[in-house]
Amino acid sequence: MIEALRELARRLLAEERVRVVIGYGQSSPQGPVHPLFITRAEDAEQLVWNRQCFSNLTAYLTRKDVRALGPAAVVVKGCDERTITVLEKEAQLERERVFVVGMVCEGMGDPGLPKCQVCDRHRPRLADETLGEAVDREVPALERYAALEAFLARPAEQRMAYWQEELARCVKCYACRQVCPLCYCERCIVDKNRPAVIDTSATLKGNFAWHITRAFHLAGRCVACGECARVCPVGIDLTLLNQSLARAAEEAYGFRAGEDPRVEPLVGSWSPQDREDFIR
Amino acid sequence: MARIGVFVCWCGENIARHVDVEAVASGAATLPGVRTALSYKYMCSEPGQALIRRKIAEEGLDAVVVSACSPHMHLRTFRRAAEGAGVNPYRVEMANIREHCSWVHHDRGEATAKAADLVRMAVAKARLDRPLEPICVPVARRVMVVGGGVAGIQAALDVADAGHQVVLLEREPSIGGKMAGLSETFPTLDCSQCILTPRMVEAAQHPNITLHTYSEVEAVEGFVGNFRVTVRKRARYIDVDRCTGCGQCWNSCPSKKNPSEFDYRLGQRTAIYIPFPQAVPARPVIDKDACIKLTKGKCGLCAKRCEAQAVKFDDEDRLVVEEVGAVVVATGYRLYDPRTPAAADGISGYGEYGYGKYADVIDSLQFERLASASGPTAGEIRRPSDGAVPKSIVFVSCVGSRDPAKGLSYCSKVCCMYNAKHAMLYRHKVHDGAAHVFYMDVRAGGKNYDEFVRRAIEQDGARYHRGRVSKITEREGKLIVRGVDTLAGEAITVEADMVVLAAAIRPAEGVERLAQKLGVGYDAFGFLSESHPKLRPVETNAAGVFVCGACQGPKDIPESVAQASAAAAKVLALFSRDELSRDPEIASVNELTCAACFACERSCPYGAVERAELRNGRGEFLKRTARINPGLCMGCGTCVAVCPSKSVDLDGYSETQVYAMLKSLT
Amino acid sequence: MEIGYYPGCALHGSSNDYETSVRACLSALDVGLKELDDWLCCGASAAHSLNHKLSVALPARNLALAERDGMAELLAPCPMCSGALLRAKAALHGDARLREEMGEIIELPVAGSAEVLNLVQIFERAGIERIRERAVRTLEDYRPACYYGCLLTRPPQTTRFDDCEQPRSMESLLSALGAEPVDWAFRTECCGAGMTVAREETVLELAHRILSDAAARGANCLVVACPMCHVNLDMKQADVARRFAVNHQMIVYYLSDLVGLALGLSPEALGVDRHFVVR
Amino acid sequence: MSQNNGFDPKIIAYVCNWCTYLGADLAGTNRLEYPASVRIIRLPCTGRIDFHLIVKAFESGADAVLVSGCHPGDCHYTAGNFHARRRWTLFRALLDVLGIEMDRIHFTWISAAEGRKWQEVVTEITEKTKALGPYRAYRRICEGGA
Repeated sequence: MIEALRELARRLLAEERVRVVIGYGQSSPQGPVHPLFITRAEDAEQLVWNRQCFSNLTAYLTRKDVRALGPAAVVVKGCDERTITVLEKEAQLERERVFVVGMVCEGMGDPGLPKCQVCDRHRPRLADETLGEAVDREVPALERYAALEAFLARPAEQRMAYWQEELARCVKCYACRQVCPLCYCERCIVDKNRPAVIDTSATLKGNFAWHITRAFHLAGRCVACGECARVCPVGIDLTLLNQSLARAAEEAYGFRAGEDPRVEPLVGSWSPQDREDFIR
Repeated sequence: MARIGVFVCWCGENIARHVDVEAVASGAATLPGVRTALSYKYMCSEPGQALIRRKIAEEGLDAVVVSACSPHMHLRTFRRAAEGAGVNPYRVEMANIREHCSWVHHDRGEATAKAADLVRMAVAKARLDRPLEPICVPVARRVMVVGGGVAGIQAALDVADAGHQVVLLEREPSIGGKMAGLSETFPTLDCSQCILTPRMVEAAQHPNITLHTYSEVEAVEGFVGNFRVTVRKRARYIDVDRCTGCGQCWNSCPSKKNPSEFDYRLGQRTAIYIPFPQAVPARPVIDKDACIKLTKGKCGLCAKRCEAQAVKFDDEDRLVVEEVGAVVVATGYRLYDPRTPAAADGISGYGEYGYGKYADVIDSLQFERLASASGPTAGEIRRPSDGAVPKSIVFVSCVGSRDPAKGLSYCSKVCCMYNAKHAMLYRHKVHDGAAHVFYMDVRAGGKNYDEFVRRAIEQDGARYHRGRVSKITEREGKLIVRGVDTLAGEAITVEADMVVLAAAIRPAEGVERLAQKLGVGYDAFGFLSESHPKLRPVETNAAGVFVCGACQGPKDIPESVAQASAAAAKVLALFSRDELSRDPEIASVNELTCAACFACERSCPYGAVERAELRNGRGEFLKRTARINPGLCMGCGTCVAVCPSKSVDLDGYSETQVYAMLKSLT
Repeated sequence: MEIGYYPGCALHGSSNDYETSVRACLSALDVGLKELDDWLCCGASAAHSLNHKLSVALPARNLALAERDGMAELLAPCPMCSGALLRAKAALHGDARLREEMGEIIELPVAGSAEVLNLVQIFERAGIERIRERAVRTLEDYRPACYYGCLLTRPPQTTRFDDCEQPRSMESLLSALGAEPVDWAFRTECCGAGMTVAREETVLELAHRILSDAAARGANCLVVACPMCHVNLDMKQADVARRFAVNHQMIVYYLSDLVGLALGLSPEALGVDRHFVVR
Repeated sequence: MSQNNGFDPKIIAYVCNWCTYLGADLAGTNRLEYPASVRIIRLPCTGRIDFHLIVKAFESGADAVLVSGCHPGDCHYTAGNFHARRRWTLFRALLDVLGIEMDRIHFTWISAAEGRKWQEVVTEITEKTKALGPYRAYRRICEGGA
């Protein structure tokens, strides 16, 4: 697969289909895998593909400096590729200007990340070219949301206590925001003043406000790449928050973010039949 | 710092009984930004307003809080009063200490405490009110009327007679609408064409009316006072300016056996045709699917015969842009097709009535053509199957109407009257014929209407059966109509030669698409929604768009005409001004921070958000941004709620203001 | 394939010829019937007029049995039964409290998940094309008047089967097998079976009308999918003859009879010889 | 509960201008008494009521929040409440996982004609909030340090 990937990158650059290939690189065999931006065909050798290719590279597609390079190719996993759909729906990229290289993925990390254990998209579906062989299995929603389910089984006071403890540790480094491919606002709401919407200090109050905002801004958008939680330096499990919204979207509207390019974004559309059992 | 005056009203005893107004006023006086606070017995009275004006002048106030009743009651009053003394009207706030306080809380301590809170919130908001100016937009004094039936013609003539330009749009080749095909009209039995055709000619010849027939609305941009409507003029294959309407072409056309739309398929027409002899304009169109030249490349007889050389086989659809200040929708109705489900819930239509299966089961508009002197039988009642004169006819009411099980729950309103008329016309023409009417109720509300129905029954011998028809079958050339007479309590069977179904009235085909283009709401059945069912019956929630006639709900001719004149009056009121001023409490985008995700665009009920580009002074592209068209924004604020970077705000209800109100309570 | 089977009282009693026919015909199509163990009367004829809860509980128990035995589909050849089962299903669906209450009454958990099918639907499930391929003889001599009766398609909100007033499904099936169904007026009229005892006069008149119209349209047999219709229209022909002096001699087939004949089964194997009017 | 006897809950109500605000007006016109616990913030439409406002209300010490607007199909702006309904459905899921007490957030449709419903709703949520007591958990969040 690595050779096929390198060959494809070489071809895309040589034929000038794209100006940059966004993939994974590794400075030494044991070193960490990092994002790699290849602009010359001869550098394609540096691309790697292994179980350490965690990051969701689509985050770079909306960066100004990357856009300035011209049409891009991006290497995606089944989980990442959904981002492309969301970005396109939100007018953040023109699909035809991006060449999507899909990598069949058996899971990242060793042992696999929790998201990989319940993955039902080993094989990308929306890519322009997909490398590798794999068969997807259906994973029932129950299984995909098992961790959330287990957490929700605790009483509300315990959940609140859990978050008070967890969020007290947040240092507001905003790594969760920086790594998120869908946090592309030029000025994040947290940086807004007059009026300030969110208390910017790393107090419990500010941290709650921030994490509620971060999660809800991804309602109907989060593709569950899980990068926010993976990069959190103090290890807060943000996927629980993201999952609660994803499950609500799936249960109430049969909606999974980025799955179907024909479906309009969840927030901003409506149906008279939308459920409202909580409204008196 | 703001200079705010707080004016606490007693409303006589209404407020003062349960709220210590003096305490509220003295408490308010200590709030930041408040220069003066006082109470008065009746703030809305002239002396009360004078007091406000005097204090504004004395204290140099720049904002006012009136602590009194509901803003829905008197905000406008106090805004005017303050404006009179030089305070921007959008810097006037009200604290509702009557409806929301003294009238509902009778514990004086609690009520006074709440009133103080409400004043605190209003003061916090007033401190942050920006002075706003009403949005002024110029008005194009030109109206487009969509639909050239009797309602559209009436509205067009009314506006045109008042001296303004009108663009009258009609989808069919001729104006006249459904009324042009009717035989005689209830309750006077005067001839429909005799009263309508002069109006059609008048509309066509009116110097202020531009007519587009065979045309539809393609797209609508803009807003009240400034609409740009793109009209698709369908290819007619005739140069209308050259054509003299002599008739050589349609008289020579060899393709003669095409079902006539105007006769609802009971008659036939040529491929090049005018829909009916009195058509306006009296210019033919070519049916491109029936024309031998256009389908097979041969023939062209009409072109050879045309001395004016008006036939253009290479004609194409054309798009024309019309700039208008207002739009009147008068797209009328069509009849429900009894064969089809009325709603998409899988419940079938009235297949059991055999419409479309038995040639002699027809709908009521088809019967109008049979009864019309200009119709396919020249006004003789002859049944479609064999041309025989039917000796008995069954008229079935409420086919589709008032039947929630089949999907249409409403009453079509005009069927009771035309059933009586049909029975009457039939009996006048076929003296020994039997006219049976099956009905649920006879609804004959209207001037001389009930008398008319009585006449049908008592003088003309129509036989009325109160009950519904269950099934229509055919046996030996007779239609066997089985139904029930609920008054007699028995099942009855009538052997009929012909059956006329009073199919429900539905809005015209495609009206939903038009409504979406115009931003007008419509109900579950597709009827357009008026702003208020009683007080604003011809206005819609899209400013500058008005409705009249059956597109808004089932209606007869007098009602449609009355509504059309009402719509015209509303248009004229709009045109009586040079500029329109609109409430400026609308949304605006901080274009520098907008991330151009266009969540606002997707959420805006009015299509007021546009995709724009931000450029610098030299015209170089900087970034993309959402932009709000102030002409279209109605100020709901949905965009504010969905904007992730909070780059949109709403004047009058800004983020800062809401937060300040919350803070004032801590 | 194998599906659940709810015979109902009629098929185990007065209309056992119907059961013979259904079983023989379906077995020729390799459709196995697994009879619901411990089924009881669905209460369709009387329960609703006595006690509403009873009218839900009786069919609900049968549905619960089907669920217990893992039957996703349940054939109820009698339209009164399938109607009662479908009504209960609709009531249970989306009403958690009722499901709970019923569960207590019948002492079995019930969700109402099994799909209830009438006889026509079973043939559609088996595939008209497949049936045609298996047919060994054509039905070209048959000009049936397909009679749906009042219950098979009604109420449409519950049955969700064919066009309620103008059904075509039996005609489609039989035409595919070579028969020439007639177009006639009484497809969905009531035959009066429910009043056989109470008002025989009415019943005879209704039956006479149905038989007369079928004959007038050139039908040489009637086809039904309801034990009540069959018993009424078949058995009463003698009485109709006495009352109206017309001896119709119209053979009344079950739908499964004709399909079975096309598949090469003998009339005896299908129980056709046990009808009152025979060829 | 005895410790709640002296407790006057603070309830913030975000209501739309065209239905619920007028419904509350009507309650006044009809002199329908109810507890003086609610402070109304009038906004044009439920479409404008976003999740920040709910969070902010709790941050400013609310013991409960009420959000109310026009019934579906009656929105003055045709669809604002439909947009709002979808957002609230999702937002509730998030609040739930966070362990926010869902009994303190109320959503209703109250039309301009439903003065009585306004009275009932305010009375009911006041009673409910009284029984729950002050929202100490959120106060702790607001007072909690880094």
